[in-house]
Amino acid sequence: MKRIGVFVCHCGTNIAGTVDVKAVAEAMKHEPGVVFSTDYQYMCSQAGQEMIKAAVKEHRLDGIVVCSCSPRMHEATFRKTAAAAGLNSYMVEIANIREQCSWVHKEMPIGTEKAIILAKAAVAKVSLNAPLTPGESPVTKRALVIGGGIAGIQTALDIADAGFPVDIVETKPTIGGKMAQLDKTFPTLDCAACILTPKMVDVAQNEKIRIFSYSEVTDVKGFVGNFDVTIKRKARYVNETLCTGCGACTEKCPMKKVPNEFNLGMDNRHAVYIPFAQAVPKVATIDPNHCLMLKSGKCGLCSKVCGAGAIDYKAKDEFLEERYGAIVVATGFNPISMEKFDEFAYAQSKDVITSLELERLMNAAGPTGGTLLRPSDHQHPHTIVFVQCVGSRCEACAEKGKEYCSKICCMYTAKHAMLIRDKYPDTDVYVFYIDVRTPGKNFDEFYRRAVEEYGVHYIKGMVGKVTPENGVLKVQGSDLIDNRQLHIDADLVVLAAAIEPDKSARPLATMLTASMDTNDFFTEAHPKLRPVESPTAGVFLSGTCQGPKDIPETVSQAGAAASKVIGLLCKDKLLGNPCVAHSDEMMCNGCSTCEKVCPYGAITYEDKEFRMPDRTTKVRRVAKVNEAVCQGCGACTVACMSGAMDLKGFMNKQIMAEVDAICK
Amino acid sequence: MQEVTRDALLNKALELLKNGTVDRVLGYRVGEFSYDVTPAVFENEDALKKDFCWNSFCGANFSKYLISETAKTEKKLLVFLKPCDSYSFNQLLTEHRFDREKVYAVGVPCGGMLSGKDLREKVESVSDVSVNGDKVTVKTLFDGDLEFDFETLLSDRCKNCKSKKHVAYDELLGEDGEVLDSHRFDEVERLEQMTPDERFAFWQGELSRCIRCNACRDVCPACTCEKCVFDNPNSGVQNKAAADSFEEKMFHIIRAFHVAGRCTDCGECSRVCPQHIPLHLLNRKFIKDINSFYGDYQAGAEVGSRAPIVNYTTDDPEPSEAVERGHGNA
Amino acid sequence: MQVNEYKPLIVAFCCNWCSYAGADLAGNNRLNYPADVKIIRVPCSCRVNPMFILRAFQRGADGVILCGCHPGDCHYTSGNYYTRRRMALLFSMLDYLGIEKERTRVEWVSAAEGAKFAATMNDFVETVAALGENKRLEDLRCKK
Amino acid sequence: MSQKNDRAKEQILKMSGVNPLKCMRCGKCSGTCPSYDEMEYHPHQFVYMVETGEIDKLMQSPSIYKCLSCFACVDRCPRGVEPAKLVEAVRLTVIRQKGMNHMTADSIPALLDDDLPQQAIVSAMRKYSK
Repeated sequence: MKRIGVFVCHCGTNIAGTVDVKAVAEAMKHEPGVVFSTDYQYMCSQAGQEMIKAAVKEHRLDGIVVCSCSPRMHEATFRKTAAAAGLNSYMVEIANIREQCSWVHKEMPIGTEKAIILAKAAVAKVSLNAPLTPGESPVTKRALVIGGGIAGIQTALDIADAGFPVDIVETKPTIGGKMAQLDKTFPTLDCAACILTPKMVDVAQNEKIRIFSYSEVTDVKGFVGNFDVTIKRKARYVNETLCTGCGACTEKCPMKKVPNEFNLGMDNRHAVYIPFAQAVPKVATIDPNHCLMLKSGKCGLCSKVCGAGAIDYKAKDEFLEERYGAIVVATGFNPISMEKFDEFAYAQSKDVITSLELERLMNAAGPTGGTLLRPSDHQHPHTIVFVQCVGSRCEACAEKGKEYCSKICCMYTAKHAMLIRDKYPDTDVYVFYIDVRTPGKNFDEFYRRAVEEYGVHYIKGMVGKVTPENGVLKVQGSDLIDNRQLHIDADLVVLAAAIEPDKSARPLATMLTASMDTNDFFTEAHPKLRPVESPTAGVFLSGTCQGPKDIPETVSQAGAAASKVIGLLCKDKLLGNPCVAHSDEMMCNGCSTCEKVCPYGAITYEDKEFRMPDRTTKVRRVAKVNEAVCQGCGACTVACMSGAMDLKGFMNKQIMAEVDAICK
Repeated sequence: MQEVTRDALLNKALELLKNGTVDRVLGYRVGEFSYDVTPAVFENEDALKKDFCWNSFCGANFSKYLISETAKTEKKLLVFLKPCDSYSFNQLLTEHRFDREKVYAVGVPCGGMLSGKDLREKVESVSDVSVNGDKVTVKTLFDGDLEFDFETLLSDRCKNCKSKKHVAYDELLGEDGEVLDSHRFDEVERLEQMTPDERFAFWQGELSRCIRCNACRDVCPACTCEKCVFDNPNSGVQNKAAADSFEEKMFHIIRAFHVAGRCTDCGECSRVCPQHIPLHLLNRKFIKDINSFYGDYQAGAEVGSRAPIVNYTTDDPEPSEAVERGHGNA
Repeated sequence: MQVNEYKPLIVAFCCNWCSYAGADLAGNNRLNYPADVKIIRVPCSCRVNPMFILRAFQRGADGVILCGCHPGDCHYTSGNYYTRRRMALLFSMLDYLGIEKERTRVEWVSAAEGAKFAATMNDFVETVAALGENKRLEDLRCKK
Repeated sequence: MSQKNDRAKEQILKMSGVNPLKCMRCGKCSGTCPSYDEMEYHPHQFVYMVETGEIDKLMQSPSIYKCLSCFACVDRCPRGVEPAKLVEAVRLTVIRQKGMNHMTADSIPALLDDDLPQQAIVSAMRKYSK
């Protein structure tokens, strides 16, 4: 039998005004297990707490019930008090007789009666409480950033700046991501490369950062503080440490007709290549699908010209295993495929392009050297039509579009229109829009400049059809303001394609047991209060993998994710919430039901040997809860048929005892 | 009438024993009377030849036995599966309850099973039963030979058979059947149409007969817990026998809830109930509700499927509207 | 206990993050509701086992209400979605057994909805009071 | 608003199965419509006017006979609103009220010309066989 002390707080008149506190304290003296019961003006005050401590010593209490305000207010306070008195801090229960009793009931007898019942329920619960100790786990002071775009770069730099080592895993041969492909950035129109490439160099030169380019994460095990990650380093057939990035191999390579993915296939590269001049790491990569030597064993030119002897045709994929304390997902986005939008004739005409393709066409390092020429005949386009929301906000066509707003298109379209009008004033630029969405600092001003200073024709309406005809693109669209159908002969049509999460995100989410929404964007732990954390502890989100966003937003989220990582890595040990699920192995069926409902992937299974009463042994599959990962929701406890799974601090029999006390 | 004969099963068992595919056989064993059949494990040829039995009283679902039998030894076990057994077989595999490698499953078509228990209640002093085509001849001690239509003696669950198709086997004897368009929810619907008072009266009448013998739990292939909550002192609901009018209700609701989404509707619970409580109507209510709220789901139809009760979508019906829909108002 | 009018006994399970906070807010704003409601705090509505609900009825509760975060707002991301399915099936079953469906309810109450909490409790108590004592599910042995 | 006709609106919505509230007013239907210039009220206006209950105006407009029922608007609408089905529903309402068609079947052969697109003839068949 426990020795329980009950402490009834007056809270001035807040409680005592409607509840006869003396009567409550008196009534509790007769409850089983209660050896001491008293009341006091302010239990949470220094004097009140001293009183509890003294009572614990004097009456050798091993359980405390405080009848006071909401546990959300002072549960932590009284737990500390209990700990100071030498008790386990989880041997405290609060009966909420203020918010849920004295403040909502007016009559003293009614309030008193209910307060007594609530106190009895708390006593019933505390008599079944067991001491709990938060689990401890060490923290590996190293972070992994998956994705080397601007989000990953910024996160890595910020974490490294705080002194923690960071690894970046990037699937492409270079970091830089989508931002490296952009020409200028809104709303300031500074060139993307000018602001991005210095950061890429910083990453390369930072001693705390390792870059695994041309690599993928293939497996993740473990949990917050200790993730064991397998990284596949794809064979690039060039020794990264030896290669100087001189480019001699590239010049000599006879395979010159490989579509250049950096320029979105609008020009060609060699089979051995460096994606772009400022690539980091600046080393060559051999494309095994096109290299003659790798395909047929005949060539070997690059190896002959390489002064550093870096070419290695026998290279194999390598697998690295590393341990990290935290993982940041920064897998980014891609524009969706335009192939299925027949009405815009993207597949039929070379002169119907996406906005990202336009970025390359306007970039000085792009296929046209920065002169805007249309892809079909390399002539100057004189009439250009931009179509907004292609595949965005598209509910009816789930197989080709996305239901959400891609957020960045309004601004980059304004940017493109403005840049074209600035460079080629003889060009007519039309923008068909549904809404122009410009919430952001200096965003609306930017869009207005496109209209007012640069004379871009904004048309409220949508393009219904684009028909290529004799080298002209016949654009048919509606002008809703003028209530008129427009027919424009355009030379170039630019589609603002919706963006979607990178395809690698879905399998990665499965590996990380991080949740995703129906659009494959990672879900945040709380949409408002924990926007850069995944619900899976130790996994953080940076950039567009969490939802469409522009560069400034991406960078701020990247910084926020970094600060969360730093906050985690600063700790030597992680203290868990001790109110976690626990499986009784003797009763577990190993049926995997609990595993299915766990939102955190905290439950795993192992085959365990049991010694039976008849001295034989039996191997059974049993559930094991990872206490560092479990957040204590209790979903598993109800899913478990046998009752093997229980939640510490909210055990089945504790809640049952409360029910009984209330219903008695 | 069973399409495949005892000899066919026996020969298959002997063949598999002989060629070393299996080491033991889980089959039916004759009792004192031909309608008195019990599951048994046969360890050798002689035992098989002597006691192995297959007739229209072999209703027991074998799947549950696989848990304890495969845990006992490394030897490989032959099991004969009727179509409804094969669903339980898959469901138990989904829940990792036995090692598939240790089992060789032979599917057997089922022509519907008779119930010895029902028969004895219909006819007194039965001494023997034989089935010929769609006729059943019942020999009695005092009333001579009686003849019945097979259909009329068919056990209730077989009248509403959901599937003649095997969903799991290594080998199949005879022809496989189809998933049937059964009327198994008719009785549930009839209850739903009643007023709450009538329903309460119905269930009070049924459940108050419960003697808490636990036969339903012990036979149920979904009730395979290492320790049942009702035996677990930490569950808060431990009780050996129903002490009051509520507890049998509590027991049956919780039992039905625990098997919801896992119950394959094999009907064993009602078959074994000595008090003739239509327990399957509780399980079928859950199955019907799951189908109507969350889309059709058949437990055991495939291995590894995720039961609707451990799944969700963001636009599931609210409990309040679900109750309305549970009335068949949807 | 001597009372003139019938007072129902209501057990309310509230999740720690939304509904319990909503109940606290009702208190902060002094929004009255009947003292017949007794709240039990659980980490998440998905912690509520059907056994708890049946036990409450067994021991003489006249109504049981479950409150959790709104769907999509669960502190544990998906707990209340499981609650929604479990309770939909359980309540439908209770109704099937002839137990008045008005005695059970699930309500989503956020931490900001103190007013909704009080209104919900007022309404629920009124509904259950109109039904009268729970005779169908209670165990008479345990009643005083 | 005097022009609101809620009963007719309800009728139209029921007949067509269209939810005009899904419309985000992008105008792709009107951008895509081949009979746009023939119509007094254009596809996007149809959706909006049904939403605001201005059914009577639509019923009196010749526009309802200008729609070719080519369903381009239905196909291209990003929100699945299906404007052509609304036009069809308004047209049917008129026919039901008057008990007669805009034209009689007999008057058609005289109006046929060689340039008439096949699709229009098929649409007409559908219309008149209702």
